[in-house]
Amino acid sequence: MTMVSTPAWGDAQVSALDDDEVRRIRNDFPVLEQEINGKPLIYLDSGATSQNPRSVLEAEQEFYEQRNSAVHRGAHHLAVEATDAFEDARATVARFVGVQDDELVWTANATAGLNLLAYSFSNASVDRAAGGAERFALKPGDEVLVTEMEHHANLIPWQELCRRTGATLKYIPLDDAGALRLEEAARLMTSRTRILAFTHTSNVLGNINPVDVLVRMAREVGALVVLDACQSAPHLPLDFKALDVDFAVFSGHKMLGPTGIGAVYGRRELLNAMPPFLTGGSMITTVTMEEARYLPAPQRFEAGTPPISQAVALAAAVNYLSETGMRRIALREAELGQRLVTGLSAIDGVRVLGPGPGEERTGLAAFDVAGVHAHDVGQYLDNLGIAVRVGHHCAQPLHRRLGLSASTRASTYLYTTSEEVDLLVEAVAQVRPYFGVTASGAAS
Amino acid sequence: MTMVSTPAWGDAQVSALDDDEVRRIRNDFPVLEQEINGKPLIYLDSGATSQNPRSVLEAEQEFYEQRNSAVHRGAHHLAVEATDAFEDARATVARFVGVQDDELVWTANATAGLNLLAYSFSNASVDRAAGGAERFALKPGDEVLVTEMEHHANLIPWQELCRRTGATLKYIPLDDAGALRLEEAARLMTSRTRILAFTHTSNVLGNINPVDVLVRMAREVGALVVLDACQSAPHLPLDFKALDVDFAVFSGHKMLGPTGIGAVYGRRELLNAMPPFLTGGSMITTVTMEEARYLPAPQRFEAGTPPISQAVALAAAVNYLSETGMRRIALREAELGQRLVTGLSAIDGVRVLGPGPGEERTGLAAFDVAGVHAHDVGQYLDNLGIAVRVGHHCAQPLHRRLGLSASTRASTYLYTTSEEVDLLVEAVAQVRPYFGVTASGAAS
Amino acid sequence: MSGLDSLYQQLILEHSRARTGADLASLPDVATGEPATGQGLTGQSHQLNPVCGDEITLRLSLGTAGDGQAVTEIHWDGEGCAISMASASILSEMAPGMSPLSFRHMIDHFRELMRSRGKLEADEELLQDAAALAGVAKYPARVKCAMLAWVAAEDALHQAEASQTAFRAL
Amino acid sequence: MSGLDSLYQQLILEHSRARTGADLASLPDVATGEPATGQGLTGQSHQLNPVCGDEITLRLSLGTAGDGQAVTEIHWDGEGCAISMASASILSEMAPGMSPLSFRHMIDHFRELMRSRGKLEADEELLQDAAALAGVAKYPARVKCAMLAWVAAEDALHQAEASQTAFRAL
Ligand SMILES: Cc1ncc(COP(=O)(O)O)c(C=O)c1O
Ligand SMILES: Cc1ncc(COP(=O)(O)O)c(C=O)c1O
Ligand code: FES
Ligand code: FES
Repeated sequence: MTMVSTPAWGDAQVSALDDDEVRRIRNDFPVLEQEINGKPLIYLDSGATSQNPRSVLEAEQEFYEQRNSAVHRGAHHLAVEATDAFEDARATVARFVGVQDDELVWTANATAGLNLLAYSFSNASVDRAAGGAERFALKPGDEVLVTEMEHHANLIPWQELCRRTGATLKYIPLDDAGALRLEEAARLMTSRTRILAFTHTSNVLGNINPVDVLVRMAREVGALVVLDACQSAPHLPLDFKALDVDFAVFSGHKMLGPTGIGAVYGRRELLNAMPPFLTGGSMITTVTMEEARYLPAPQRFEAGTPPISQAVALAAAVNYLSETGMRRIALREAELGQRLVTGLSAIDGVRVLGPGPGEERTGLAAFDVAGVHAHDVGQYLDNLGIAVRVGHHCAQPLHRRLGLSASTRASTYLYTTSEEVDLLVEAVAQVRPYFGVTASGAAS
Repeated sequence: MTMVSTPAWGDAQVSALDDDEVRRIRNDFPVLEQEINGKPLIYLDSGATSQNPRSVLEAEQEFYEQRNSAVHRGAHHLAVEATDAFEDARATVARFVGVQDDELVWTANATAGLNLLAYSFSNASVDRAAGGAERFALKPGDEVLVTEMEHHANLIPWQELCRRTGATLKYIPLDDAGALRLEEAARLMTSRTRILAFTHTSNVLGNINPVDVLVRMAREVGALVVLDACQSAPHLPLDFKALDVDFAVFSGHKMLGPTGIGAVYGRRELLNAMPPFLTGGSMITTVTMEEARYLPAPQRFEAGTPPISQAVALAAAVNYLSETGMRRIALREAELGQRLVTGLSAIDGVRVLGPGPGEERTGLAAFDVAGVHAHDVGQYLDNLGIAVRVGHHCAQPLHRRLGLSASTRASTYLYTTSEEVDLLVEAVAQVRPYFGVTASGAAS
Repeated sequence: MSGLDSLYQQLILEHSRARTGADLASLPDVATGEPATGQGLTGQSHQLNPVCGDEITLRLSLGTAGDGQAVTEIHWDGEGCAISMASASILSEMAPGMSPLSFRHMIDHFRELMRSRGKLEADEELLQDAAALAGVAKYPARVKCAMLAWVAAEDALHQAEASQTAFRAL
Repeated sequence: MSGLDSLYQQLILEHSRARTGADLASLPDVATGEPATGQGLTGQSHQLNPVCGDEITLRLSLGTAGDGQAVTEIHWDGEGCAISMASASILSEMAPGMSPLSFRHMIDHFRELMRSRGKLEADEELLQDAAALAGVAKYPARVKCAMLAWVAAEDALHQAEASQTAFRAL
């Protein structure tokens, strides 16, 4: 395991955000000023959805008040301004993840992005093989490879794709600590493997998967690589070109942006060879009652009125992140992640999932409290104003693998203070006593 | 043709909004205060996207500043509040169109809604027949019936569904005036017809299709009825139950709401029998590495993080519409529609598409200016601060049927004044002289 | 009592650990609805809480009591939070001896109470120990927890009665 | 000149109606690239403006002029707005006699000008009548209109040259 002292994206020149800066950052987030049950809100659920700085809310408001219009299809003034704002937003977000403008497709969320890929491949398998889409077609004997730690969004679309095409879904299993068993990955990656889809960082374990190793394996067998960057795009400096993946998806609401928007990155030549997914207006060249011809990417995949104001707001969000500095954010969160795992692991009866203290992890930690159900843990914390997530976090197979059905997850972001982490740890230490569970894990 | 004096949704008790009220309403719409080229903006492109009243922007802002959180999956305070706001929004919008809460599925836009239906039927055709989804499965010999006036969003998804399943796409043709040829509809509707999909009101013609007649025909042959309500939900009082359709779709951004949200109505028993479309988190009960089991509707169709703040904002939008009164809005727009068609038809060389003066029409009118390309018409109008839409309006087959490749469309809404319509008409009268086209249609 | 303490009353925490009736897994399988000799009818129901994925399987037996029928026993198997476990335990303790009519009546009241968002008062006479669950109503996200066993019991009762009708119809 | 009048200059409106070279439909088909006896080479291109759906088909002929080659004629067929029609007409009028090099040079400058959002000045010597289209640059939605014929001509030139190479290689 990589030790936290040398994270892959680290840089000697850059230091982590410090608590003073974080306190200044917090002033930009109106929602954090709130009290819950008379106690200041401690928001530790950014892994589910992040909060929005004022600049993001203002960008959206400004758009609606000054240039709201449909895009691409209009010649009038507002339409031109809206189109400019929309395409500038695409360029901004594309730059943020190191890709070209026309390689970034807007979707409703990351889930829709993964479905876009799976359905496009599915369509290629039905009747598009003529149009250069053969390379995406799946048939019985072909395999799609995922991992046992995937979020349902990066699992079920592939299950369904396999059902529709007769291909087989395989998965890279985890060891007891929740890490990918890379020797198994090597064994599973064969000439039958057509697609490898995996998450960059798990939304439960907080680990960082070895993208380079997995991409190399996939390249050797000629498989397409799909990266679920939902939990990395908000938290780590990213460059999809440098990571050398074929596709990647992420969601706006997890990276200071609004709900209702996500994105798919795809290598240009791939996107333009893939059959469309959603069809309708704004993605065609010519339509007769009999058939339609389609525009190149990104329009090819953006049927209907897109999430215009959401794109504008998401651009404001990534500008906020860039100005703060993704490396500094990542270093800061690595520190908070260590603080979490160290503090929580020290509590009697608490088991933190994923990497242990000193091992590389992101700024989140999911844990089990022996003898207390996760929903009761969450309820106890909520009473103290601490917002955490409880449940399977859309990763049932992962929890099953670790012998659990649910866990409690605390996830940080650039606005999280060290004191908040400490208050969480203190509170968790009170949970078992409150519910009358003895140190041994049995009920008292 | 129905005469405008007795619109189907008319009501002796209720009067149209008048100009004074419209002027008051305009104060609620910040974007309308703008000037374009030193002239007050005249926004006649609401058919593409509508503007937002302050209450809608505030609802969204308030949500982000006070209770932004992921929904359904969280036990903490903010999550509970966000879930409440989100589900209350669903109830509000469901009531607005006369359906039950669990019969309304959120989508990214109307296009995504129509694709949801087409792909769910497509999935039913592949391998779901076992699970009670037989009734949605299509096979060679089956037919899907649309009309020649459909928006691409209600045409291409059905073309693609037919390609995937081997079914045949048929269409109800139009007469030279652009009206549905109902005698042809009767002939085309046979026991092979499995789905009838048509638009309530055309986004180009401004006509209102006879839903009752078409539904009756479809019921006789046992076809499912899909209504594209994109242009009716914003402008007419609607009750999908009373219209007796099986499914209907609409988009938020055309009805004072934000982009990034639309909805599908489906009868409960149908939605719950249909296979899912998008898969991922929040729509499952149990997931293993091998397979997933799905929740009932609406969750079954809402994979991933939904458009939460957009739903809240859309609820504020329909509240604004309800408070103003949908009947009054519809009556007002019928008046504006008449004013448009009467004024424009009187101009030499201008041909209005769809119903003529005195015939029932909504508040929009698309027209052709002989000898001047629609984009030049639009440019001329834009110079005067008048925002109209030019092009095929995502209805290429309709334009082709009428012998055109493009048209210019002026579309009104509850904030449009009579003077704005008059200014448009005056301006259009200047177009041919400006471009040096003589009365006969030839260049001078 | 703080908000949290009114949710997790001492009685609830105790039941969540003691779990009366949580012995279904150790009982022999019963062919549902088949009336054993001289014995009552049995219905079984499996319910899932979609919010958390927790499940319960509950078996309810119906026997004769005086002129009419009465619930004789409830056994269940399940995992879940303190609220759901306590709720199943309390219900299993209370149900035996109740007529189907009053059992349903109690479930209806409980459901109404749970959905009231704290606006209804618990009928303590009717609900007895289950009145301790009244605090849940103020936590909408936890209402399904409290209801889980009750929905299962309602369904199991229905199954038991249906099998009876089926049996009579033979 | 008002914004609109600088977009629709008199010269443009005239060209949009006169349409020099808009006679392709009435010409006989040419097997693209096959050099007619003693004549030059021909390339043809079809371009679509995705914004509006308007299309143009343009044929360009290349002949010898002095030591080198020169565009000899341009014919086209298409429907579109005044900008696109005028642009095709002006180009057809200007192109004959230009060497491939200077023709490309002119197209490059025109493209740069169009994309400049009004920030570049037109090189009037280079663009001649086409400088009248400079106003389009301030209307991003119309830039594709002005470019349509030029993109087609660039592609047609490329086709013509490619066919020449192919012919020589025979
Ligand atoms: C009749 C009709 N159907 C469908 C649509 C598609 O709506 P959206 O682009 O919001 O998906 C529109 C709007 O453009 C429309 O007018
Ligand atoms: C790793 C991962 N993948 C996918 C998703 C799905 O994202 P969304 O719900 O925004 O579509 C999430 C977030 O829930 C996630 O954490
Ligand atoms: S959290 Fe699962 S039943 Fe309460
Ligand atoms: S509008 Fe079509 S080319 Fe100008």
